[in-house]
Amino acid sequence: MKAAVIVFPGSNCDRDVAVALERATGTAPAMVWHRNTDLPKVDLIVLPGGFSYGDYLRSGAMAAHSPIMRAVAERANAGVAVLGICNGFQILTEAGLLPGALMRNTGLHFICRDVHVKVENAQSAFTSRYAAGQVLRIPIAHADGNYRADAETVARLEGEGRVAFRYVTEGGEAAEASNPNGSLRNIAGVLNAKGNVLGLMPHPERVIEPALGGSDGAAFFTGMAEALG
Amino acid sequence: MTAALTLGSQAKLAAEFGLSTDEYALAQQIMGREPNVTELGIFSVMWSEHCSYKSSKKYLRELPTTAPWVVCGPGENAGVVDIGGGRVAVFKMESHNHPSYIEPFQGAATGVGGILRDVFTMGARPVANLNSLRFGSPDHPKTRRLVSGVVAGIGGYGNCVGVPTVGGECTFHPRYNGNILVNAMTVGIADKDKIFYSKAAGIGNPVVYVGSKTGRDGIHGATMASAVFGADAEAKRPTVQVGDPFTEKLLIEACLELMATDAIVAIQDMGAAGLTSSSFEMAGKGGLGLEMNLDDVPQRETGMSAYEIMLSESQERMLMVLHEGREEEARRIFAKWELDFAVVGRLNNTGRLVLRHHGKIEADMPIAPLSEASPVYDRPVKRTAPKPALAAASVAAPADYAKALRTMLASPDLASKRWIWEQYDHMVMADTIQRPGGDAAVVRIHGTKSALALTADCTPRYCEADPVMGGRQAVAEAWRNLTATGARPLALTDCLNFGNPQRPEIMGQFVGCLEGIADACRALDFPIVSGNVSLYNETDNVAVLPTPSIGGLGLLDDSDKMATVALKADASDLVLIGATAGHLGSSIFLREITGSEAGSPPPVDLAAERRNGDFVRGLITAGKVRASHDVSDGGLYVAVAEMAMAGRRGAALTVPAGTVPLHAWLFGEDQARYVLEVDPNGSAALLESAQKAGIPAVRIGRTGGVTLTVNGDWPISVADLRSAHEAWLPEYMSRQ
Amino acid sequence: MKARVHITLKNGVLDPQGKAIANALGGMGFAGVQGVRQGKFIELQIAETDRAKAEAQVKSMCERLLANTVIENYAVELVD
Amino acid sequence: MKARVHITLKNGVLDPQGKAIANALGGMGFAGVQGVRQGKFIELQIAETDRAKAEAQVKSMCERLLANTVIENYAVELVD
Ligand SMILES: Nc1ncnc2c1ncn2[C@@H]1O[C@H](COP(=O)(O)OP(=O)(O)O)[C@@H](O)[C@H]1O
Ligand SMILES: [Mg+2]
Repeated sequence: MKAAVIVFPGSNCDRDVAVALERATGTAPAMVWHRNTDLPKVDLIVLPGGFSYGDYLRSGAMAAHSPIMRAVAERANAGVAVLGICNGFQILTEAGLLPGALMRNTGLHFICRDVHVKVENAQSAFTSRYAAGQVLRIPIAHADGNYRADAETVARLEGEGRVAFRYVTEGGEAAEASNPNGSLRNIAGVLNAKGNVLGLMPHPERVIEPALGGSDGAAFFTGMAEALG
Repeated sequence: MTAALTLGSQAKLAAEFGLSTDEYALAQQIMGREPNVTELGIFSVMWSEHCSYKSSKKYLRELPTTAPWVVCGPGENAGVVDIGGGRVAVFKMESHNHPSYIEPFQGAATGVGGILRDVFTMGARPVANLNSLRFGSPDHPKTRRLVSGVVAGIGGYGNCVGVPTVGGECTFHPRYNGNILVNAMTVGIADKDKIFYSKAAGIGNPVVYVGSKTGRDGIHGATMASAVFGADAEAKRPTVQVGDPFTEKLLIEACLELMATDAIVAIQDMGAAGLTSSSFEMAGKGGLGLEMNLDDVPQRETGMSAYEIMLSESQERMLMVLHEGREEEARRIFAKWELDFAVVGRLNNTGRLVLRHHGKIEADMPIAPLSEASPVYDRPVKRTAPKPALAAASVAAPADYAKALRTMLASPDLASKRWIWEQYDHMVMADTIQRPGGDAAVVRIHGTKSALALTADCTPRYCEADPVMGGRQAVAEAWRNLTATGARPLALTDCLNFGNPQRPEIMGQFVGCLEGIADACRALDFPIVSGNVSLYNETDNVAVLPTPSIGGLGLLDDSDKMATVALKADASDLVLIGATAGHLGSSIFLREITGSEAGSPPPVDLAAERRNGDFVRGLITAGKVRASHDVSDGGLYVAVAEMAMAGRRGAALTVPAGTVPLHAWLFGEDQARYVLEVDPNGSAALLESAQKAGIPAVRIGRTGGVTLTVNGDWPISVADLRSAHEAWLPEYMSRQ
Repeated sequence: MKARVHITLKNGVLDPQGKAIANALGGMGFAGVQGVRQGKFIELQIAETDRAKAEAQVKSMCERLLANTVIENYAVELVD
Repeated sequence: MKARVHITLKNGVLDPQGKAIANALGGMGFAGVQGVRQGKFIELQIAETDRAKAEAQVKSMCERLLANTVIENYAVELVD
């Protein structure tokens, strides 16, 4: 699998995700500066976490208009896998590549801690190494992760199996107490209609080896490497 | 504007600028004439306590600052130590107390921004932040808002720049009601052969300004007399500095990108006193002169005077000297990162600083005499008489030990600070292998097996009761916290927060603490490589507790051998290393359970610290330890409870025969102690080896179950302790 | 020319900040706070001097960047 | 009664958000953006029906919570 990681001004998990990709595939991804207008030929495009443009105005809003995003949208429409983690998820919603919006956490604070998420859709290229219903422990680190969409959109997401991850208790229950940020229906990650674009708030790249406090994120990357060739 | 001033008003202005009569006379002498407003402003900031260290210099000189692994000690932007593999760690701690009290969010945020710049200025990529916070009484009406703002500000800045905030401390005391302390520390990593310094060199080389534009931010407030600056007061009033972490992130990346070339001769961040101190320091260190054209300084506001441009404390700015001819290459990099870049001057051999503005010379002053003549004061010192010792027998035992423990764990100083660190991204960069909550945070050196252990410590109540002992203890505790993870302590940075040095009693505290710090540094081979002094933390004659914050850095060669505080298994033995005398003076037990702050602090036997610590580190490195924790605030009972809570399992303590009174054994804060969880099959051998080495060591219990007991009595559920310990801060913060 | 832009959450979109402010005000003893909505207020100085063109320009800025029309409404006002 | 509150940064106070928005607009091809300042806009529904009292109440809310008067100005407007 060949991957590209887009670097926006203010990205700060670009190196972390590159490390995780290289560990899973043996090859370092191409790091692509946001001002480029074209992308190398790749199987996966990653929009990393961080604070693109300082999260000023709205998280992800300015990055969504970066020159590179036109090329990203073209590839996404052509079926290339696109993954947005945290700020990358926010950018994908702002760019209209994923439905909904990520608003301020209900507690208003930035939250950095491990949460449990359930793999709701294990069919996608991103989640193929997980079993449906599997509960993972993965950290979140965000102030704007409160997923919102209108009722119709949410119904469609649920109906089409496009809710990829949900915040749950350790036992796998989507309870209010297990919802760290107020997201509708505990949604932690969503897929686009074709299933080739995924956005999620948790950071799988932060838990890829026991030394980091967990390795539940490792299969995310090995799974993609396998599924995307 | 200045022409209208009479000589008399110039002297008055000097006084308003904070220059004493003698200092003003000296300034006139150095200039050989009456300094103008801009020049006076420069004198006042260069000779301010903050830039000149005039009250503290005499004593700072006495601190141990060298070791074979120290690459650069105090005097540069940050200290540098060798961490092997061709790499160095660059680190420093700095205060932002007053600005954080005025505007907690921005004050704390810009504090983080400032210390980050000190580190990446030297060519290091910042890899970790820590913070040491002191607030007033939780009951004080301002405290909650201050905590909330400071924590949000630290997180807001550090999270955005993408540097993990991995540790710190946070305590409360009424003596900080009118003066909170916000000390921020940054640690960076650089290649040993690519360290950047601030000494300018090369006549004719361009002096370059990069980063954000200059505005009227933070110009020494008290000096802005409207009589001097005319009627346009609103527009000219100095404004609070607002941090722009996004720009800082770009500045980090742009500077590191340029540093990968060999275009830079010298570089210095614009911190306190902005362009003034950075230009004086760079030219001064190189023994050169410098002429700048202030029209070329990027400005955010219109109509700024030379005085304002020179004294502005706008954030996210750097000054560099480039090799002649490399300007375009550098400009391209800063343009890529969308940052301002301007050649503002050139080096010359005159030894003078000349400033042009709107075609006029606004300042022309000699550099070396001004820096070298900066006043040094030998202020009167009244040594603190240590509080008298307090016999354990004179302190009443609690009716219910377990209840006392629970109360203590839920008291403001011992309560979990999770509410704070969860607002900090402590995992970004994906090398945090020991998260907040333990003795020291551990951050892997990227791509290697080795790791840095980091901690911030100080026990101000000890420093108040006996400055010398308190100074020793602060260093010893930092050293111990590093050791408890298995790390070899390398060096420390300090941030010395005290009251008004013009009061002999305050100087007494300062001198006492420094003496203790120096003793400990020497005994533990733990030199000071950088630091900061913050004086005048005092309101209406109430000074803060003497608070010399210590930031410690240690090295783990093999991070797989790292120890943590969490109990790992049932049926392990618990072993206490170090002697227990049952010292209750100035303890948390005394304060929280009996309401007294009496008594001398526990004595710190530095030889015992070293012996015991080296022994514990040896055991950890040899893989003989399942969990380890040092004993500090709250004593042994609290230490074991912390291990139990972290490991979510119980322990049965058995009090060794013939010891001190039970409450003194449980709650005494004797130093140089560690609790270790070890394999029961290895504990006998371990105790034997301790005995051979002359290390006090004793078995004090066994792990397992879900409760904590003492001699089979006082059962208390670990889950219950945990919820009390975790609840205090979030509950306090959610109250209106 | 100067433009003033108000950006507000659409009806029915939950406003975590507004809700938190309302709670805090209640807790501080302000009685009778029935609802709070927090929006943004952006002032722009633009070179365009023709009112109609300026308005069109600022509306386009809102559509493309300043507002997220999935959840927000905007209103543009020109000053002198 | 409804109150509208505008909270803006004081003159001279750095506005990192405004600066970034101005740059982004420029990058998107909007020419002639000379300056952007971002503020907050808060709408409150309050029970008080007396105008003078309502105004005093909202001003007090601004002083105590809504605005950070060290760096921000506020303006209160009552609607109907
Ligand atoms: N302000 C803070 N920021 C980050 N972490 C903090 C802060 N205050 C406390 N902590 C963390 O809480 C834990 C306990 O702190 P403390 O009681 O000071 O430890 P110790 O007694 O070992 O020095 C440590 O891991 C520390 O890093
Ligand atoms: Mg400790």
